[in-house]
Amino acid sequence: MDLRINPENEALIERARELARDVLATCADECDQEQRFPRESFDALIREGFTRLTLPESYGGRALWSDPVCYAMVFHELSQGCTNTAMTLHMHSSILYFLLTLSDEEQKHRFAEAARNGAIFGSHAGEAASSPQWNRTITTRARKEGDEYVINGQKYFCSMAGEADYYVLWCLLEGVEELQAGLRWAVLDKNLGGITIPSRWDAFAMRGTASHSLAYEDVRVPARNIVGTGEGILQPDFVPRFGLGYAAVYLGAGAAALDWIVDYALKRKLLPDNVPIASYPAIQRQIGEMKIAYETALIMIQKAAWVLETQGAAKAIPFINEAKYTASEAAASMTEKALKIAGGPGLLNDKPLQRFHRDARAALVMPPSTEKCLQMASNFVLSQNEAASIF
Amino acid sequence: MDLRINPENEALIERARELARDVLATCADECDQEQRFPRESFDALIREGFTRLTLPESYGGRALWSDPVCYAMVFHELSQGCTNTAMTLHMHSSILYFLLTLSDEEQKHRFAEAARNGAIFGSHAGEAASSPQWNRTITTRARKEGDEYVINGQKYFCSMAGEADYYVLWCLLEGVEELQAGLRWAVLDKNLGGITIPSRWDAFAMRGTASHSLAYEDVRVPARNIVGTGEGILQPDFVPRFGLGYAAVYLGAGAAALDWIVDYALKRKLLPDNVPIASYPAIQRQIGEMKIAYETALIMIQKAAWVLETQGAAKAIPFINEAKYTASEAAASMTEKALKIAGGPGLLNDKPLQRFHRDARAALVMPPSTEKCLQMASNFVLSQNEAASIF
Amino acid sequence: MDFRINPENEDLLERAKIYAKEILAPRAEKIDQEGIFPRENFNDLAREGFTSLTLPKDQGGRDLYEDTATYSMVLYELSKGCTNTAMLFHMHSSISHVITYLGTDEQKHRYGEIIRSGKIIASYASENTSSLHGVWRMETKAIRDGDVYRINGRKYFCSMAGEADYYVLWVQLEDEEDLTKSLGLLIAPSDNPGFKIDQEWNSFAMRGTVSHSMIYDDVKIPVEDLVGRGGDPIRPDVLPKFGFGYSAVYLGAGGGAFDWVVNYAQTRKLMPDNVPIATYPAIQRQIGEMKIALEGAILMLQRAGWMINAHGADKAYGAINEAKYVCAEASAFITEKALKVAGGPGLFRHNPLQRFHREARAGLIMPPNTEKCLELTAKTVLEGSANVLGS
Amino acid sequence: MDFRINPENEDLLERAKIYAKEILAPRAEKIDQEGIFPRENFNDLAREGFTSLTLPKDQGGRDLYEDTATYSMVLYELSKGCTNTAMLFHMHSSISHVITYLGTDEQKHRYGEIIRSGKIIASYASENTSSLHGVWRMETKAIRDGDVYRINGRKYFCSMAGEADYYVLWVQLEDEEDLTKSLGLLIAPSDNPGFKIDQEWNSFAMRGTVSHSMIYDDVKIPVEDLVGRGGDPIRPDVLPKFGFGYSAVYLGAGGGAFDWVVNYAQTRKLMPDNVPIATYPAIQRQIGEMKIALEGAILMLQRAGWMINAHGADKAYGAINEAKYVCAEASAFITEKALKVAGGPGLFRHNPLQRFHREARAGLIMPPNTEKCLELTAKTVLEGSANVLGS
Repeated sequence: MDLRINPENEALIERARELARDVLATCADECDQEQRFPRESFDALIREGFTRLTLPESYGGRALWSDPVCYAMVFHELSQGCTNTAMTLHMHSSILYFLLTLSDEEQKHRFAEAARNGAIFGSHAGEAASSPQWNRTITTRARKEGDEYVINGQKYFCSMAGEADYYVLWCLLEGVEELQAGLRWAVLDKNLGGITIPSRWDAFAMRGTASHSLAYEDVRVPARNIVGTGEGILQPDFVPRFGLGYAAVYLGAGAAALDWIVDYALKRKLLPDNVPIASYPAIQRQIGEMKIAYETALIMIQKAAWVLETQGAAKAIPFINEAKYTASEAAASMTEKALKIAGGPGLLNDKPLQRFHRDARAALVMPPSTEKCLQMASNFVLSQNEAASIF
Repeated sequence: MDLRINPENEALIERARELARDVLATCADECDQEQRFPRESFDALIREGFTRLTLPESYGGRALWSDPVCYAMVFHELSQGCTNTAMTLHMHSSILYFLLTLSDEEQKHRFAEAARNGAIFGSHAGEAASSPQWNRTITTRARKEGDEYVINGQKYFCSMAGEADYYVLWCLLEGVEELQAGLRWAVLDKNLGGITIPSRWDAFAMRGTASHSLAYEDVRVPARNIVGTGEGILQPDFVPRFGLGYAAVYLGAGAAALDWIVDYALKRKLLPDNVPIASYPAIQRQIGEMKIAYETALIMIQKAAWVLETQGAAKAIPFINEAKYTASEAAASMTEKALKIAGGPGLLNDKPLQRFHRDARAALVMPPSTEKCLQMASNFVLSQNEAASIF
Repeated sequence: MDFRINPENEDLLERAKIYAKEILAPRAEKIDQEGIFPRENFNDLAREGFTSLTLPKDQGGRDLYEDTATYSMVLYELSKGCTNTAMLFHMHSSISHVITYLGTDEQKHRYGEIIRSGKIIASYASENTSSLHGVWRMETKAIRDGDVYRINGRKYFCSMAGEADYYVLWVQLEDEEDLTKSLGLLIAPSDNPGFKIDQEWNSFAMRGTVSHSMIYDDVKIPVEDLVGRGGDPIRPDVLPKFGFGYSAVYLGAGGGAFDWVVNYAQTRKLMPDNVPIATYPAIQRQIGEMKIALEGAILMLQRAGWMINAHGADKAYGAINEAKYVCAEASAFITEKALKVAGGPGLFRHNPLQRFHREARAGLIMPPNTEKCLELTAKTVLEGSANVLGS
Repeated sequence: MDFRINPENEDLLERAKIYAKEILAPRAEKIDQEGIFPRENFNDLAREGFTSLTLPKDQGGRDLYEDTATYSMVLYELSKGCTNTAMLFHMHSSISHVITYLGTDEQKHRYGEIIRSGKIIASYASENTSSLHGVWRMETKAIRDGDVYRINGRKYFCSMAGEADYYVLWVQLEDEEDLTKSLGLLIAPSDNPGFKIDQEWNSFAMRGTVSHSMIYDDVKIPVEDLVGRGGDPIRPDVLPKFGFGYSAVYLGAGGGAFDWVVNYAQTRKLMPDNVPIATYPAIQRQIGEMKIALEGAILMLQRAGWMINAHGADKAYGAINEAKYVCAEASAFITEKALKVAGGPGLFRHNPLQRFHREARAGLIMPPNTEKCLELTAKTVLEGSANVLGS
């Protein structure tokens, strides 16, 4: 057993921590309040090479998904500055990695070059919600016409809608029902005709992710921008990587709340005691609970990442699922406790605590939700079916 | 709104409290450790008239089920002395009330006289466990032969098996499948031939209830000891009364733990502080949680009892169900907290705390179980079916 | 025992339900999002006579504080429509009551007329927060200068600041440090030139209460506007009544969320199942938990309300604290569960669920907070009573 | 990062699983019910060489404290068979390690031989309990008298009292109050005539540890049986190791309950459904919760174990406390859930479930208890570190 972080990437985690503190955190509240995409944070991340983290080294990247523990830690650090930035960068980074995995040579060069030039890729898979007992269905269709495909459909919870340079769309070839056969990715320039935003993301959590709905009506995309095969896209490697990142990002809201409240508890004094509230046993008890919840969630994320690296995605799914559950519940309980400790001042919008608290609520419901996680954890135990799918 | 207890029966509650403290509590630990029926407590209760509480006044009783709030409070008080005594007396008292309700005149006189002479009646309904989605099935059969009935079947969790003077058995007339048509009570002298105990109650909770399994093989009972009709027995009045008593009795384990730990916290001093641990904020916090859980459960029991009295059993079912859930969870959490506060000494068998803790575990699983209560509470809300049956 | 709402005031509960649904709910989103003071709601309630309910009957009121259980349920029902309006209503109504309870005949007459004319008397304000273990402190002093008191000081969380027609000032009279002799309650028109808003209320919860910080800059108030004598407002028979209403208001957030999510569960269908999610056992289990928590909290609320009238506010102090704890925790629990059941759509800003969720967080924090309630409850158990001044 | 058990010790884990199942589990019920010391189990483990595992390799051991993560998993696996035996095994093994770590060459040789011969060195004992906020105290003194120490005092919770072959004595050397200079650890054969059992251990949990109270009545021990120097046993690099193993032992109760209930759910069918209750969603949800809690606790355990070796026990102190909290709470949570899932049958004394449930309660209480763990964890967050002596 050796729980040290891979030293090669330690500096990257440290740099993420600095950027989170010095750049992301400085505009996070404003983006949240104004419900806008954290463009200035992204610009900084592009300059720092953080939008190229998951490109293969031969394409000018850091191949960071080859070290999932560090990947998770980098996004966990970023998220403590701004959950919105970390979440959307995670979507970009993961889909870029998948594109480079499944593309042909020409496509690889083209997408990698775009990324090197600062392009942002959004990953849009969300269809109308389906029952927890069922796998997802895909109703967005791609019809071939000459050397173009014509896309029709509607997607929900599309992060960076209107903000990413390219939308990577999960769609089915027309006339095929089986995902295995007909699933494709369409890589769409966001300015293509026929793309509209029928309803905007107006939520009380994760407000800066621009997760609007997107409607595609006869959107024409060149055939060379269609990527992958159904089997390739459905390989068990992809969806778990999204889940691991969610866990790392959402736990960031909890970690930020812990940092904030520790600082607060050390400084805040109530009359007439004139000692910091950190010295009250009832406060200590709650900070103790927060810290332990945090450490437990963090080690579960790291374990899941390690299983992903060493034993592959199929084996890692149950661990990622458990990590997502634990991280979400930890973030929710940590932010709730912090709010209780802070009292009235914690409610004020000029302090970030209420933002951490709200963002942690998205952790509970965003897929895989708490309920889905419990069901999957149970299925795994009761059936010993190690390859339980989370797609 | 008027939350005062009916003053007529206040003295009865007070007497129950005294008996619990002066008699029941003095042998409760011994009965628990030796896993034996609290005979000496019952003898005292017989002398005090507590086995006649639910007989109609015209038969020499107090007709206490006409005031369910006081009924619940009397059993709640008794249970703080000895949960086993309170639980088994509740079974006796309820079935005696039902017998006097459904019997013909001759039977009424006979059963009432037996009760006045100190006879104890056990109520045995438990069949093999059935799925939470289904109503109970009855496989015990009564076949008529001349002026006798021949009983065959097996019952589980039969409280006071081998201890009660009469077993009141829920059985189906042979050849009838519908409970509505064929359900009867057979009132069996415990010494009748053919009654055996195939497996003994050897549990870690409620050890003094003698809840053995009972097997009936060609047990012959005179026809005059067959009581009721299917419709009468299934009237919605009966089963809810059992449930209300369970809630009151189980909450007694929690109340006893609270009393014990308050006394302990006021006396126990740790070196080098030399002040009672009651002065530590972390202890106070937990005692506060216990007290509030207790009051909430108590008022829910009282509300349910009041609905039973004023609006009838059908309306009362959801309230009783919610009271059972709240009382069980309160008893479980109160005893767990008390154990944590007491530390090592609380584990010792010469102190009653560990007994309260174990008995509270039965609260969680004995019918209606926590899960069943949640399901019923939900069904009530989602369907607005006010007459949801708990049988 | 009788759990019924007093028949003479039953009509108020029915009317509160109707007003909540028809008047308050439709405006609640705008009030919350834009931080608007709910003046329009108040005017409508005034037109219905609701804002005079706590005046004496001979003053055109219903003397509703003589039936505090019903009063609390009126607050609860209004709050299910709009928590902010319910809070304003409570603040105004409890001052009306205190004038009735402590005021001179002249004051009763004069302020009664003001209240009946639809004016708002509200706005309590806090001093610098004092320690959990500390007692009440008051740095703002009123110094007698001929026919007026001259008042200087700074106050925090001044609800309704800049919006109420009359402000209520809690001050220390002269230089007497013992607040049980010197704490005075003064009423002044809000256009007094000495009132200055110091810092804007921009909060994530209870935004419509516009609880700005304020400075009293040589405010001059005629001596005849002192209500009661020094120390009266914090007498044990007076002070607890102010706090009690908060519990009802905050529980309303939980009640609103519960109603919303029950309706959601009954109507929401997920593909490809063609049945409401109310049929899923995992959803049912959670609805059951919410329902039982809500019922327990309502009963604890009514019990405390009844005790205020049956035994006096001083004797009811323990029950009031217990109700505050149970209501705040239940509301937080229910709104969190409801978010989980609703999934992604629950995060949307146009759904009232996330509003109820945020308002419930203020309930956890507003005094007495969770920790304080537990401490006070423990003291009633351990020491037999707790001081209403919180020491 | 590498979460694998060190390959060189993997065999131990496999063997521990086999021994737990084949040797320990069949005898666990009798040990628990009759409060029997598990001598027979120890002898069998000794025959397999397990009781020498923490001796140095050149002494016939495996130096297993050099791989504390594996050591903790060995404890965990043994405890799933019999918690009492695992506790004995840990006490014996950690003394073996301390002799190796602090002893002279002569002691290592002499005690090494004793240990290899299958003798038990165990029995720690507590002083009068000290306050949560107090530091370690020691009233039992060893006074040098020529070639021996003479020891008088009274000790509580002396595990293995009357049964171990050698006792371990924690005493204050001479009259030096500063325990960091004077706390001495002595080893003496249990047949020393000065040892007297003062009060019998009759507990509801951990009954096989026979933790009687004892009197040291002028016990004389040769000076060469002092291990290390005054203060050594509570050095920050030594003391935390004793406590760490408890976490693993108590988590084993949760692990045992989990395995039992999974098997139960997979096989138990309720009438009239003809499917295992594992198919009910409400059961699945709870199994999911248990599984995730167990995984988190195991990881926190392994993390603390790894830190002891990678950074030293003093640096690992925070992680050890966090592991204790998570393991104790997880074990309590899992055993309670398991009882609920099992229903009535879980209460039966011949089912191991109720035994695991009781053992887990000792886990909540044994030092450092829940409150102490939270306090210490808070101090590492708030002050950067916590003193291993608990102040």
